[in-house]
Amino acid sequence: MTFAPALTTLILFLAIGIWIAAILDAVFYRRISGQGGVSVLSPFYAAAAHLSRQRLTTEAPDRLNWYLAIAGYLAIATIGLAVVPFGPETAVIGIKTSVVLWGACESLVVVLVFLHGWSPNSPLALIGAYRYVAIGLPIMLLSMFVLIAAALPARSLDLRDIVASQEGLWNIIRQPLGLPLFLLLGLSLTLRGPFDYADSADLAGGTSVEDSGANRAGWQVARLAMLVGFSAIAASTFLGGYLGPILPGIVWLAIKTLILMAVVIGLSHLLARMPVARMLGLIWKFLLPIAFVDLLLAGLVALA
Amino acid sequence: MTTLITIFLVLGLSVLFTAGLRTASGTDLADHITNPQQRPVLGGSDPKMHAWQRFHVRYYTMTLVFVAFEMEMMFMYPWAVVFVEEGPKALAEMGMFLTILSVGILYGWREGIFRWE
Amino acid sequence: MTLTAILVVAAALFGIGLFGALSQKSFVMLMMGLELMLNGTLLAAVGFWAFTLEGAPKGQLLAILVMAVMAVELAIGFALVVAVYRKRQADVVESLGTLKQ
Amino acid sequence: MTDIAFYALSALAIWSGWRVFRVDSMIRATFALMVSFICVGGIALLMSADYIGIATVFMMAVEMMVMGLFMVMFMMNPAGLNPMQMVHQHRFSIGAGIAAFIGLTVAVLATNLPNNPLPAGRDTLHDLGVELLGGSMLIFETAGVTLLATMVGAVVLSSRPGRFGDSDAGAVPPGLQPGGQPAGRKVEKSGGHGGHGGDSSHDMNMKGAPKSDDAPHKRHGKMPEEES
Amino acid sequence: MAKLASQAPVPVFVAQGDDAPAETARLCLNSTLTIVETPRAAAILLVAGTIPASLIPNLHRLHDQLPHPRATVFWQAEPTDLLSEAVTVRNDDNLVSVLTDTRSSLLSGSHGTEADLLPDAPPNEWRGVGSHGQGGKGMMGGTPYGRPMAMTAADFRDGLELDAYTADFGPFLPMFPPGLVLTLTLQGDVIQKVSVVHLPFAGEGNAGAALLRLLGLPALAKRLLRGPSDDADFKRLIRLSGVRAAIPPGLGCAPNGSDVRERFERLTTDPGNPSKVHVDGVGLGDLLIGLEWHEAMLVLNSFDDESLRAICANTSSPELEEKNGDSMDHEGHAGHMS
Repeated sequence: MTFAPALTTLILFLAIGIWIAAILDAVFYRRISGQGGVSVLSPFYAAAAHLSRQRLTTEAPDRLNWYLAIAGYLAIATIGLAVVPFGPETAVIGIKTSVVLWGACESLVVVLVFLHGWSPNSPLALIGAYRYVAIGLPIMLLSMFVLIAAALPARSLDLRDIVASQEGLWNIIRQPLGLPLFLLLGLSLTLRGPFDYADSADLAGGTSVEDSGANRAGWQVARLAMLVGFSAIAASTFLGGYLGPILPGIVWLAIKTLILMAVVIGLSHLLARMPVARMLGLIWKFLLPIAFVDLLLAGLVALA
Repeated sequence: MTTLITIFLVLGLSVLFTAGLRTASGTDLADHITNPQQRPVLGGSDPKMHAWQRFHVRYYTMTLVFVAFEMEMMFMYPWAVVFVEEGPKALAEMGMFLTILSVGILYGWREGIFRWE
Repeated sequence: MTLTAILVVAAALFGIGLFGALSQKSFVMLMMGLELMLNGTLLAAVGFWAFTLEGAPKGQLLAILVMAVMAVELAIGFALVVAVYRKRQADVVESLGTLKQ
Repeated sequence: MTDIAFYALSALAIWSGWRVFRVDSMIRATFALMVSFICVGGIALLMSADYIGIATVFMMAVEMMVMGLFMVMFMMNPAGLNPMQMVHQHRFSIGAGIAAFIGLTVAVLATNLPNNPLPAGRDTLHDLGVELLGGSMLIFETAGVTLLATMVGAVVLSSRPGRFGDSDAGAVPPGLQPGGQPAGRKVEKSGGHGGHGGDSSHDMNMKGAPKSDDAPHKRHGKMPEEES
Repeated sequence: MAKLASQAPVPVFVAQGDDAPAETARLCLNSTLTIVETPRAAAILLVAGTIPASLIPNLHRLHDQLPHPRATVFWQAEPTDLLSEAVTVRNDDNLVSVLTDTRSSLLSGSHGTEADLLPDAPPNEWRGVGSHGQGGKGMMGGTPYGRPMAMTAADFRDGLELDAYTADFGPFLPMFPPGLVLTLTLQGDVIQKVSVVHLPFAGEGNAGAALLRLLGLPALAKRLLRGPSDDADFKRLIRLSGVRAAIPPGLGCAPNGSDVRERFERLTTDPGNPSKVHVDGVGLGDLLIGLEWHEAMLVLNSFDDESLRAICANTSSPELEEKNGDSMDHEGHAGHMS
């Protein structure tokens, strides 16, 4: 695949992914709360409704950072998706260190969510921003350990090699603790459910409490884009990405991405959120040792 | 090089998309935001002061430990690439490295840095 | 892109960092200056590694160590700031000088 | 193409580095520094130093986030709502900065530097891994010990509950002027450059001092040095 | 665009007044509406029940925070003087259709958007003052952009004197019991001082659903509001969600030993019949001070209305606080030094 078609595929994948993610989210929400069905066009209706309203700002906000936080979050999600191989040897960003690039994306997400909460100069948004940093930083450690454990058998930090190394056996079997830990990171990156410390209900919407109109639409789109990007990365790392019989690789990737998206959304509606101090302790005292064990086991398996 | 071009392209497209959203949302009063509209949300109350402040972060010691601990990633990435060919030696060396760093975390735990100070 | 150009850019970053480190009153801003100086150093290290060492791994290791120095500087620096602020409620450079009393 | 990218990234790196000391908002300053780091990472990417370049972005984004937290915590007026320069020895610093730049540049230009760029696509990461586990094993483990020392040091210095009681026991906030009110309490006194910090000389003697509210008035320390 | 937008659920922000219709809490079950968390996301401000005179300025401030185009609907309430043009609904049955119609006519432009109720003036005059015309003086002084900056205060937790943010919160915050207005002093996200400005309204409580929403389980909250919770499926979902692990043990402990966790169990298993918590002599200060924001919200929403009113009544009122304010400051300072 040459560059231009690859980029087009990427954008199409992302756009359709965002649309499906929005519908999935509504479906899960309604199923659990016991309400009726969802129209497949509902994401467009919601977007139009947002865009029909005025975009407000606050007193003396940091306008530039407000704008850059929303645009940047979307960009980071897209860059994350760009390192995912759509087929053998075809990733839009094909470099030897794509796992590190994804790590950089994760850390930039923390920065951008913080900026989004900082820029409106509003108390509730500010609390949300600071709280997110407390969880967003340490949760990255888990994902790094898990990704490194996935890189061991591939002998490479290239996501293309990691997918190729799963030809015989998917990483989810080689490294059973990996995917659950990685999904927690996904919840945190997409500001969802138990890890939604930025935009949560106890802050009336947290960092997005002041977002109206186009800003709100942009932020929601970016969150869903991040969900797509994350799910595609997770599908490539643990579920063999594009590998699969008969169907073309990209279809397999799409199916696996969809499954993981559904899992993340389901978890986000079904798991309770704990106060942030408790979560901080949980990550360092309980989840981090589990990540150590995961790495050790993966190392032993790779050597065996 | 392609990496950089792609990243720049994606950045540019995202900025354009966000700008597009802003232009697409046009109401008659879009550009005029009045003072009462700008008041930060406090459920109907009037804030007395700016929210921007010397914000009392409650987990600052954790972030310092985190920055030091995270440096280990820089060593772990190259280690992961050669792990299989170096074999048990690699496992032992990284095990030692991580054990050393874990002592720091255990010390921090003992001092209570993972609480809300 | 030549090594000379890279080193000139590194020198510029170093110069700005030095200006910041010397001129800023606040300790945290001083640390920004130091970080910027290390940024220049990092660029120079990578430049030398790429253009003269033919990719010898030692050069990369040097760059990693520069980053480790930044992390250590940041952690210890801010821990000091917290300790000083707790005692003095101030964060300016001069208040550090009186710590030894 | 590579040249254009290099010059663009260099210009952005230097400009954002300069902005760090020119913007009023601490958050903007911190993230301007982050942009500078990201640009250096991009330049490293151009030199085929893939790992170092991207890892720079990765590490620096995190470090600048932490730095931002502390900047906001400890700077007065963190958002720059009242624009204010907090500088001293300004001329000297500019001179020193320019002198350093010119000196280094002349040195660079005077030296006959080799110019054999690294071929793209070389697996430098693998070499680094072998080096880490082989020749430079000691450096690697020493780094571990250094980081441990850093972690312990940071915890000891910054966390409050220590083994010997709270670390701030016996401290009082300093006055704005010798014998003045504690800093940061009164609006009308906190203006101006030297409007913060100040008298801070005899704090360590305070453990035995009378525990009364007007303790700051009794102290006659040295004049604050930074009344510029 | 307007056509597409009118297909979406109507975004409504609910401002609950005294004796609001019992149906208010269950409005979110209607799929043609979305009950939003912030006025910034709403097109319609729904005022349910009577707003007491003392809170009418708050209602007006809230009204002005909605983005254009916006409209107000009064439900079983008299419109305030400034909002006399607004739509009023007395009959329960047609509320939803009125809301939908109002939104459609807002989008089509046949119902003009409501103008601001408050004068378009900054909270403090600032333009032209200060070296950059930003309204400030020196480092921290003045009122840059119309408001003063936060000033430092002692902190009882870790001894760092950083800025304390004081503001009134409520009465129309979705995570506060309706009607409650608190003056909170925060350092970071930890509550340092609390006083009650306005008591919460008496009424049928929905604390169980509120707690579920705060715990990040809005779908289950809806399910609880929907009706009989002896449904085994619901119980299983609650158990699986790990709520018990999520609420810290001993949080918000009342004198009779009931904590949030225990009250949550009762509220979700038997929402119709909350047994009273023994709250003699307990004020909000005892419960909230020192808690992080999320924990504080959990505690606040874990009481039935009657107990919460009793607790708020036990809390010192702002006038009292003002009198004691100075001496308390002294004490705090001396304590910090010793």
